[in-house]
Amino acid sequence: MRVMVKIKRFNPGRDREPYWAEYEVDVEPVDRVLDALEYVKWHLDGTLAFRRSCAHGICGSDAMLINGRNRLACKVLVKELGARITVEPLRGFPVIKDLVVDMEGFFAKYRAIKPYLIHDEPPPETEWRQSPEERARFDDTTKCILCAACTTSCPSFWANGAYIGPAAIVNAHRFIFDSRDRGAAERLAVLNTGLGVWRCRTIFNCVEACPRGIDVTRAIAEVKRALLFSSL
Amino acid sequence: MYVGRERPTGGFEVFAWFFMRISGVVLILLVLGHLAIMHVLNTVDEIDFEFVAARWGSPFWRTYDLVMLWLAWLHGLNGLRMVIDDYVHRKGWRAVTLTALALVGFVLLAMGTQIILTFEAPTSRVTAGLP
Amino acid sequence: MYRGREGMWSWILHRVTGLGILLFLAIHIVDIYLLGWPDVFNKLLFLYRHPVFRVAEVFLVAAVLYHALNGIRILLVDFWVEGTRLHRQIFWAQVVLFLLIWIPTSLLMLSPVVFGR
Amino acid sequence: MTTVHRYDAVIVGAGGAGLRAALEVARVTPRIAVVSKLYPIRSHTGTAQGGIGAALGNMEEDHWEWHMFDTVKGSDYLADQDAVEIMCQEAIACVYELEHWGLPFDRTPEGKIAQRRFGGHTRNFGEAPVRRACHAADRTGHMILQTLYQQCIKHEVTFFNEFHVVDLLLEDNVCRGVVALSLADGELHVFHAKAVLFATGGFGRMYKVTSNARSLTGDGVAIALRRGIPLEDMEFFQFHPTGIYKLGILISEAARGEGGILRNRQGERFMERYAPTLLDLAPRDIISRCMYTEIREGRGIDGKDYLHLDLTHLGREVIEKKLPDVTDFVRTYLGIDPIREPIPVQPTAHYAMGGIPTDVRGRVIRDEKNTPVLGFYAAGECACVSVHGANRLGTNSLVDILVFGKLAGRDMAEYLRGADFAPLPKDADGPAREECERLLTSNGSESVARLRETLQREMMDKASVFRTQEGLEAMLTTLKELKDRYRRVRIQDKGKIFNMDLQEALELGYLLDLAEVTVVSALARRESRGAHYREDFPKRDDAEWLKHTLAYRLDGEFELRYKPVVITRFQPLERKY
Ligand SMILES: Cc1cc2nc3c(=O)[nH]c(=O)nc-3n(C[C@H](O)[C@H](O)[C@H](O)COP(=O)(O)OP(=O)(O)OC[C@H]3O[C@@H](n4cnc5c(N)ncnc54)[C@H](O)[C@@H]3O)c2cc1C
Ligand code: HEM
Ligand code: SF4
Ligand code: F3S
Ligand code: FES
Repeated sequence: MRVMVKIKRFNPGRDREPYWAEYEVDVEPVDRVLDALEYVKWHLDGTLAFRRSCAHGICGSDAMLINGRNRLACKVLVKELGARITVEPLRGFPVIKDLVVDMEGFFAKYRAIKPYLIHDEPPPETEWRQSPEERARFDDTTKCILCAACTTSCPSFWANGAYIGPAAIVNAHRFIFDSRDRGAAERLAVLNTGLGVWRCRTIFNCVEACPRGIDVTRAIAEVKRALLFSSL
Repeated sequence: MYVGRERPTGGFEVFAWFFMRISGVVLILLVLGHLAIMHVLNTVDEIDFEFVAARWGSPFWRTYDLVMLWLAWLHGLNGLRMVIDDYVHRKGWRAVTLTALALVGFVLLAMGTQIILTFEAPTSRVTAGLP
Repeated sequence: MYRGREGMWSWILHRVTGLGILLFLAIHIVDIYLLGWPDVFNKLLFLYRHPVFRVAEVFLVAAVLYHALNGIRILLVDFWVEGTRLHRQIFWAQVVLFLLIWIPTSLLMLSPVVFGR
Repeated sequence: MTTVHRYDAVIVGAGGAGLRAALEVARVTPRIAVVSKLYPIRSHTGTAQGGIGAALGNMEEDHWEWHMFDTVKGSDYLADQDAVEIMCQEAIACVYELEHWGLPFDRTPEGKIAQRRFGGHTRNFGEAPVRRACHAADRTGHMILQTLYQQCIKHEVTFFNEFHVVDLLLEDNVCRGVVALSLADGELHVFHAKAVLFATGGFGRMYKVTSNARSLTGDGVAIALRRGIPLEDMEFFQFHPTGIYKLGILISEAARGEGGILRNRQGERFMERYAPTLLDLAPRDIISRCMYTEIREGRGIDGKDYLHLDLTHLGREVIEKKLPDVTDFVRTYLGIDPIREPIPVQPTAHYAMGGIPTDVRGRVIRDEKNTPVLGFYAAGECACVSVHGANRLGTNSLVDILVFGKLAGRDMAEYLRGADFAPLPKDADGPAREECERLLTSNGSESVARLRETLQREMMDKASVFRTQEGLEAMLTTLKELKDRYRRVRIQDKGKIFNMDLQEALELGYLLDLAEVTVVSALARRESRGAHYREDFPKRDDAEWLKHTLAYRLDGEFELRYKPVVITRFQPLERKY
């Protein structure tokens, strides 16, 4: 199967403006977009840069804008896309080169919500007990691989890059609703601002973008409700 | 969920968010009712000074309109504030637009309120045949 | 262009209709304020009776109706546990409901203009 | 110009082993840096699926001695039993510690950590499978990596992300730091340190079909070799039985732990013939070999080189709840629904048992007398303690990275107290700069991608599950050629910013070196043990070969030495399951 891969390229060391480059690639229908990119890299143009590692949707390296939607390149098969594939870097982050974006700001927001269990009491000899129901309460948000597909698909984030973004909220949710955690108050305080959860306008692009199938908007809604009910 | 320490409570944004929802629910009834009466069951052909005057003869409709005005206006203004918040980033511009919003918002709200509260129907012109 | 789906489009529409209604409301406040000057008020009424406004009025109703229905969807998403899972279905239900209400209403509203009642 | 950083301790690699060690060192000094070529949470530990083994006995009776026995037997008696003993004891504390740090394990109805069966793990010294693998669905590694990274954030560990380490500064048996290439801007950085720990992971990328990430190119192991450190037991490379056909993506052993069955083209559960007690939960080396035997004897599906992993009898509930990610992989990449159809699988290169030799305190040793290199540590898949011997049991790698990450970190912390900064060598970054320059300016005609493809294909062919003298010798010749051609490789990207081309060329260099050691060690070992199966020497030979290989490369020539296996509790027996 012959496909045309159109890649938005930019090398700040050399180019003044981003530009589109087109490559013709022979692929198997069951190949991933990542395979197509690697084909370009290995056989057509060695200067192309992108991130990838696990190649099966677990490490979160290769989120990018593929045919108008944020996807992991290693999790979309080319047969889903047809003969023209357009690839751009994630929106809203500075581009380092080609498809590689600067994620430092993204991780800073992740760190801001204190993404670690907060529990001051000394732990027991064995495990802290947690019922399967309590465990299920936050299961969905434990799956996050911090790929940033959600945050960079969110129009609210494009409009204002200072928005903490769905990924950070998802990770806050993971702890706020963990029965072992005692730090909910601190995290909720971080999220209770105009740049926190309240900037989410329930647009749902995040949910569609999430390669882990996390119901991001639901997590955000639960955090909003937690804040609302503790305020009432 | 276990609660360890004090939860953060309140804050303008929670309030604004909740207000948008509460006012929205109430507005569904008020605005749709209003539209139905003024623009569907009656049409602008029938509506004139007398029509309005007769309507405001009843305290019920005055209250109805007053509540609707406040809720819709504050709801809409806050909506516009959210939009400005999204798209206007430059400090100076923000200050300018938000101040303008507050000023225009206040003036129009005052105008609307004033007319609803102080409107006096010229008794002679109140005619029969109106609902 | 980001290829967002129902959620994104419904939000854009919600925003546009909200701002539209707000603009109308602002004008409406001013014109009602003119009730203080009955003659001016009645003179200006021709504006409201102009066919262009009559058509615009139909769209005003559409805007309010959409905004209201979508507002309900937002509320369901915010407060009903199944809301986020079913938001797309709710959206399409809302579209159907919108058409069911809006089309007859528009006919009702426009009939005087079209048929002179 | 080259930036010089100074930290008490530098940890290279931010997978499970590196992060666990960092947390230990961070207890005593804040002057610690973790240098990683990937963002920490992108590390391969995150892909580990099935579980982490520890004899908690939450679901049924279990003891660390049983765990130890299984590990030793699984290793085909090549593991050092003192190390295994420590690992199996410490595993329990390590798992609880993770739980206290917030790891969201699945739970039993009483709220304890849930456990499942896994290959080779048995009750009462081999009687029947036991539930020992602690898990969080099939995302255990993901949760471990996240939890450790979260703790590092909490303790404000300093990270240098996307810094590719290219050289180790080692002189007079004292480690002085590392040199790293910053990917974002292409500059070299020297990290001057009192102690360095390598936790750079495995090198499955030298094979064509592998479960390993693109990044698993054995950098640390190869760099150590180049700096004169011998490599231990490199002939043992584990092939996991169930990789997705052609892609190599792993279908966790948990699938069989939950009851999945391997079938050949006749639909026969062929493991009944080979391992009547443990069946589909026999250790990996055995199953992989049986699968190849089935395929060779024409019982592959449609006569091709794959078999079926059948989960259809487990039902939707078990499959979707307990193996959600695996199910997703199969649906995404094969378009098959494992609830209704069997999954095409083939053995996939998975885990390096060999690596940088260390003692149980994580100190790198440089000879058969266990002489430690001062200030140089290694842990995780890149190290060889050796707890896995000739074949690792499932769930034991996660235990390994935690236990020996922790112990290495602890020893480092101790060492830092007494040690001072040894002076940097003159022109510390010289060799690294030279290598990068050479690659960047070389005007040859060879392509990195083509060389790598050839390497991977040939290794798969000649040095994977079945090995022979001729095959290995042919491979050695191929490798000589490939290395020769590597000298003439040409890089297209001459820029500085995020030069993936340069990085891939460096990585290919490491793979070539490691493939060579693997083949040399395999050629010498004239017996079959664990994952190393010589068709020309199909029997295990304890009299001659119950010993660890140490492969040195001195001036380009290999020298093999051997060191004895530590045997404490369990005398070698024939391995039957
Ligand atoms: C698909 C799969 C499933 C598995 N499932 C299980 C399981 O269920 N149970 C189990 O016990 N084991 C399992 N394993 C094995 C286990 O996951 C790994 O062996 C273990 O995670 C290795 O951890 P590590 O910390 O040594 O290395 P990794 O997690 O691979 O980390 C290596 C680190 O080194 C860094 N690095 C590498 N080279 C350089 C360089 N040159 N410069 C700077 N940094 C560098 C990388 O950036 C990375 O941070 C599985 C393995 C795979 C592949
Ligand atoms: C009829 C009933 C109404 C309902 C149920 C309703 C509901 C809502 C809700 C829930 C929001 C919040 C959206 C969010 O937070 O993301 C909202 C926003 C908004 N509403 Fe309404 N509303 C109604 C009427 C009105 C009216 C009459 C106006 C105009 C005066 C208006 C103008 C706006 C504006 C401008 C926004 C902001 C849009 C945005 O931020 O995207 N609404 N509405
Ligand atoms: S929530 Fe989903 S899309 Fe967002 S960072 Fe996590 S895994 Fe990626
Ligand atoms: S797309 Fe954005 S607005 Fe909210 S629902 Fe998702 S974060
Ligand atoms: S490469 Fe790991 S998620 Fe795509």
